[in-house]
Amino acid sequence: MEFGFTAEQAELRDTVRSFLSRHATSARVRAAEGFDAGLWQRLTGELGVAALAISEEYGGFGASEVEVGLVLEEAGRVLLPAPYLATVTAAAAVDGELAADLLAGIADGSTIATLALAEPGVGWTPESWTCTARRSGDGYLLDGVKEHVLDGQVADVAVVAAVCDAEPGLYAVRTGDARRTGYATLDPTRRQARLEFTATPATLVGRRGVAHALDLLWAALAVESVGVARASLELTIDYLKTREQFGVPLAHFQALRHRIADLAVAVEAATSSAWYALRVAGTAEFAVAAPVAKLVATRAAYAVTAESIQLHGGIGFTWEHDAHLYLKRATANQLLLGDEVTLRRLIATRAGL
Amino acid sequence: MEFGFTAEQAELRDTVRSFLSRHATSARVRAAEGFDAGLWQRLTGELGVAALAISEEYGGFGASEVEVGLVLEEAGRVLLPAPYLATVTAAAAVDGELAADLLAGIADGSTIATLALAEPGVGWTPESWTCTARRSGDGYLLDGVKEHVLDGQVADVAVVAAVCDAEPGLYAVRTGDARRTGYATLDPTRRQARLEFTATPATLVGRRGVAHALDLLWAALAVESVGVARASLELTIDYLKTREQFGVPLAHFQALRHRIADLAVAVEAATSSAWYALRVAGTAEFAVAAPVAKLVATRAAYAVTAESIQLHGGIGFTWEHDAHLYLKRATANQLLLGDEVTLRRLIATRAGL
Amino acid sequence: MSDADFRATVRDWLATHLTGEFAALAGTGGPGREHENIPLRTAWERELGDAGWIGLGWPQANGGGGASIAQQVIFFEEYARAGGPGRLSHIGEYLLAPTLIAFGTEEQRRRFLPPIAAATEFWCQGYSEPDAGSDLAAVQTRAVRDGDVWRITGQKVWTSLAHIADWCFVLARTDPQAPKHRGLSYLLVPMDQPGVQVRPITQLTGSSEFNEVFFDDAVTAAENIVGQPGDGWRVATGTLAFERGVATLGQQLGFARELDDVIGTARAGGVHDDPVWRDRITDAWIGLQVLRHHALRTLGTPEGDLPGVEASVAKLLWAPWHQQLGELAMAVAGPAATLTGDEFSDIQRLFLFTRADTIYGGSNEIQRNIIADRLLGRVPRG
Amino acid sequence: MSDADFRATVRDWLATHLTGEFAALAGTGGPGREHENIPLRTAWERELGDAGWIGLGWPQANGGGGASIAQQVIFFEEYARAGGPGRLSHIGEYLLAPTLIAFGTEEQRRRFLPPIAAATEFWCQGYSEPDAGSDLAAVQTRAVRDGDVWRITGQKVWTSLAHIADWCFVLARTDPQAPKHRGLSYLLVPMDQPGVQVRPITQLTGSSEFNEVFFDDAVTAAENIVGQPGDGWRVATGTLAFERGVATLGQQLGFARELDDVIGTARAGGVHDDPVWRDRITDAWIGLQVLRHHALRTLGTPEGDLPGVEASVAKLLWAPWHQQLGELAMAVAGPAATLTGDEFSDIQRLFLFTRADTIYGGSNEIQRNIIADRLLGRVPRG
Repeated sequence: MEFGFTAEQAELRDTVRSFLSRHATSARVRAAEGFDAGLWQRLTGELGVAALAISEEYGGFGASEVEVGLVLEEAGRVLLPAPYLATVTAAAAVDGELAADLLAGIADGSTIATLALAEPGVGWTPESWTCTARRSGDGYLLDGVKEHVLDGQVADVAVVAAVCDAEPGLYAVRTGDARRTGYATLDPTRRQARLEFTATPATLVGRRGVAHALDLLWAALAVESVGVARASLELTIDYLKTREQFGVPLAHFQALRHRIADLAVAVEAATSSAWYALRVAGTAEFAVAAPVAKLVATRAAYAVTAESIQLHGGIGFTWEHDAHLYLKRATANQLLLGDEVTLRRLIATRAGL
Repeated sequence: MEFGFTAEQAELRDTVRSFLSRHATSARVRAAEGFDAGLWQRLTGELGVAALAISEEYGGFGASEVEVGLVLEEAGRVLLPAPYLATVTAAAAVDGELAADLLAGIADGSTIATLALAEPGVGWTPESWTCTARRSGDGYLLDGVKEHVLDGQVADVAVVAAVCDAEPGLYAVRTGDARRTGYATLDPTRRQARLEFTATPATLVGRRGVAHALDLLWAALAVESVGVARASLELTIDYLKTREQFGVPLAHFQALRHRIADLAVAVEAATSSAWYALRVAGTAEFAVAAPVAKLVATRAAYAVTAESIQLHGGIGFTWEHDAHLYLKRATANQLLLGDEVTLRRLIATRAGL
Repeated sequence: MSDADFRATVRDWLATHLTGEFAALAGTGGPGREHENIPLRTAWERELGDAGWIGLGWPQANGGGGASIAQQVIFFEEYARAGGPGRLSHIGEYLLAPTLIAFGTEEQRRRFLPPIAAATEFWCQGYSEPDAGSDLAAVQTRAVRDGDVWRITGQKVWTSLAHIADWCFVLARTDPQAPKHRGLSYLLVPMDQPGVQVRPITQLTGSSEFNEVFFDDAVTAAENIVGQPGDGWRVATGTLAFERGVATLGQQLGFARELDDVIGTARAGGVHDDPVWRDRITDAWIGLQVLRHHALRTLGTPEGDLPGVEASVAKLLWAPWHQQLGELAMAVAGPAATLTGDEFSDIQRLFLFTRADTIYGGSNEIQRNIIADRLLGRVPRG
Repeated sequence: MSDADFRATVRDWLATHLTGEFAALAGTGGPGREHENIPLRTAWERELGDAGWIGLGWPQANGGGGASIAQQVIFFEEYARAGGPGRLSHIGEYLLAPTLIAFGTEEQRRRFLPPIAAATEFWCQGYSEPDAGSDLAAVQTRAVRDGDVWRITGQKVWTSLAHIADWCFVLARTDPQAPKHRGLSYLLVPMDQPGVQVRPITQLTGSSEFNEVFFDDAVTAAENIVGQPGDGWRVATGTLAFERGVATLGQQLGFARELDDVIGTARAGGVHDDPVWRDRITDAWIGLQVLRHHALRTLGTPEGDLPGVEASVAKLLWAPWHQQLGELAMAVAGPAATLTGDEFSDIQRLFLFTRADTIYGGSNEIQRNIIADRLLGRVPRG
């Protein structure tokens, strides 16, 4: 198995990082309230990041999950207020031959998509989902309610998990046709929405089923969380190097040094697990590697961002400092898409423990 | 509620500590293989520690659990290879009017007693115990097997939990009348035995039931574990003050200083919980306070003794250093009489959570 | 009066007084909500003061109630049970007053204790500074004696309730030449003067309990110094120790209510039926018992004894426990905890606000330093 | 050869050779049992060496097998699956040989690599010292050049397999005047000489894998130095880094077997049906996956690159994980784990022996120092 990056991949990362460091500034991220349309336009237009993993026949670049992962990690670093994770996981979840138009729209940047999986009260337990699809002419009609739809307030198309004739599948719906309720969120850099469907027109776009879509979201969230953790750790390290107490930089205090070391170890481990999941995305191993990565990476990101506030002391508790934005994203990433206990139970089952 | 100690109590502690520091030396503890008969004789004879809480009418001093607790903590500090905990918990579990002879024997130092509660395979789950007593003339006959009997290899009398006519009770048996198998143990300073009864003659000595006996053992083990933890922490602190690395004493390294501080906090908390349990031994609160104390104090003792080996570095891993003796006692105290998960479940039930 | 009678008295009083307009105060003003509803809570403090509940535990010779520890605990228990709002006079009552009783002059006690007991003067604490972090000895605020007054210049942070306080007890450097711990003095400074500016700090909760306080040539009378010039470290460290004590038990009643809410959330969400979550919730409950056991044991230390590291032990017990309760609360609430309405839910506020518990009033790191100094000897920092 | 063919080859070889007298070796000699059964394990090493399995991953130019990383992993997997005993030649194969390949002279490679590959010479590592703890730079063992030889005096500890080793690679101070990191040299010293005494250390397990080694005017030829005098720190640090790598994956297969035993114990005791224990066991299993993911990712670093802090990261991942596995094993075994027969059970041995994992080969604290130095810059210790 190959874990290194090609020169082209490294260049892509540099390009995205450089672009985001210039444009996705703290001030702009804070002002965006979860969606910066201009940023999104340039990311998808100039940089074409939404097209990376989409096959060339639908107007994409035909690259792999690895390229998408590189962008996701960078997006995590700046808490990108744009629906990148939502759009690329939706694109990855659908079947090309069923969703050519959707993929073309995503590739050219004209369509924002998102996965709509969870339902109110039952969260990410596919067996409990009750959303249904029924045939109507050439297409389908959808009924049900989806909750915690990431970036649902700005998505053009939702890819919805629903059951038709006892067969689970993924259905594309124009969000304009659904009843949409945007939420304020703990993490102000990524909003969520509720979508309600009442005989809403839909198109079948995925037969591989919802479990794979959930795995994709887990892996994507893991890689993004690695970016969140790395940026937060760097922010903290910079602070410790400059801030003095008792007349010396905080970076001289061994107790703090050792905690930084432990956090760095956690981030390294999270990086390994998140990228391992991406690398096995096409194999049977993915069904275990993806929830493991989600658990490990969001746990590391939470540990780093929470400790970041502690290590920043008073300033880390203020609104004006970015430390809390990282904590809030890490917290949301940990709480969304299944808590640790649920994930461990699922992993035990899938791994036959 | 009073938590302080009277002048007499403080003097008792000083006397016992002074005696043990002179006589229960590391060399002697190691040589004892779990029982130093000479030490026990002087403790019960000269110091009369087994008689402390026994009522004056049975030849005791009529003191309280507090005095016993002080001795238990001191016993923990030196890993006393003598059946003090076993004997005093057995004495506390029985009803005076049923067990006058037993108590008199304990008080005058002629009888070593121990509680025999657990059974093979089911541990400390009273509902699963199957030992039975049946009437026979003036007394009873016992059938069944008891496991993990503390100091069972040297006890003269075992106070056994058994069921007679669907009524649980405590029965005194001469261990000479039972089939006794001594075990080698992970903790070489306290042995255990298996006792097997086949129509073994027994006397009813307790009607208050087995739950109270278990509570007593938990509280006693908690207080003893506080002593284990305190001695191990002191040993570690002394080492850090004298041992140098990078040209300065280890005690100067902030990362180690902070860990010592955290351990000290855990020991303080354990002390509070263990002594709280002792102070409420006569009240309804005891049923919750005792398992809480057992859980908290044995956890703290484990944390301290395990970290002690780490902080001692290589020397802490050797047979010749005492660090491992503390770890082994702390480990045994944690594993015996119910693990954390079982205790939490029981506490939740008893506290109505 | 027997403890039972005392309890009945407290309960009756609360039942008859926490009514009418004050009924709206129930449950407000706690941690993370200290900014709420100040005018009505001020009136409520006066009500408490009029009835003699403020200064309940002070010696009677100092105008206090001379109540036993048991009675003080009972007052806290009943106050919490009745849903009494977060207190505004507690900084004066529990931090300044014991300091004056221990270190102040008779004149100072006569001047300052009665208005605290009457809730006609509120206090705030001027210790932490932006460049000193949790390190009191690094305080840079300066005070110079100028005839009949001290002139104070500097900046304080983490100053809760500064915007309503009439007075501030300020740790200031009066001898820049002396060793760091020696050159400090403990001054009582009126807030209502041109030289004092209060600026609220917007916290990660979006609300503002804490303030920055700027002293720019602020003045206070020469006699408003507690102890001698240069005694500030000793006096201030004594005051920090007073933060624990009986008030701890009151705080724990608040914790118990929060834990009840967490359990309620777990029950409502079905999580409580899950043995793994039940195990964790039970562990949190056990942690709270330990806090209580510990508070009861340390309360048994003799009066007048100024505890050294025990305050640090207590802080390292409660602050991480409380912070973990916030994390447990979020986990138990699950994905719903990622959504907010117009404002944060109680659980989100608990989670966010407890991030500060391990920082203010002496961070975990400072507390560990203090304990290590005691156990391993002092060494140079860094 | 395809990986599948290679796997079949390894498997066939093991199936046909780990038989007869060698069958008794299955499962022996692992951590905590390194002292067992030395004569038969020595014969087994020769068997491995004759078949070319030792030095599988060395370049062919150095007499190695030139196997790919994938093939080396396959060998470890199959070896573990077959229950192959703990290795005796691994210190030479995985620690010394890569050092000689990176830093040694062609003469040294020709002299020392073939006997390692043939299992006719075993090695031990002379780094740790009683007064240096984990701090290599504090090494006090001295070596002085005396004509054609180095004369070495000092004491080493944690020296596993010293009692069977023919050679020891020793870190010794050759220039007492130089700064601590600069004055060290990396010497290859024969064990069979009057100046070398080996004393086993009785560990808390009661057994003795580790030794103290005393050098009292021991000698080695002048040319038996790797790198230049004063290069010792750089060479030794490079060797520590080699401890990870492919060998890590082999180690993890041992961990997996231990975890299987823990799960087996949990099933036998009924504990596995308890959701709380299942949750913990699953977390341990996940931790092992992470170790594997991490090893695979870091294996991807280019050949010849001498990693700095990555060895420390790997150690801080596996050592605490393994130690916690020992604790979990005891907890799962329950009270029965407090009883022993004539010797400790596998679970008790795992528990006790893993206490050393976080100490030897660079303690947790040293590894954290190394990582912090990289991330936060070096500062004076203490």
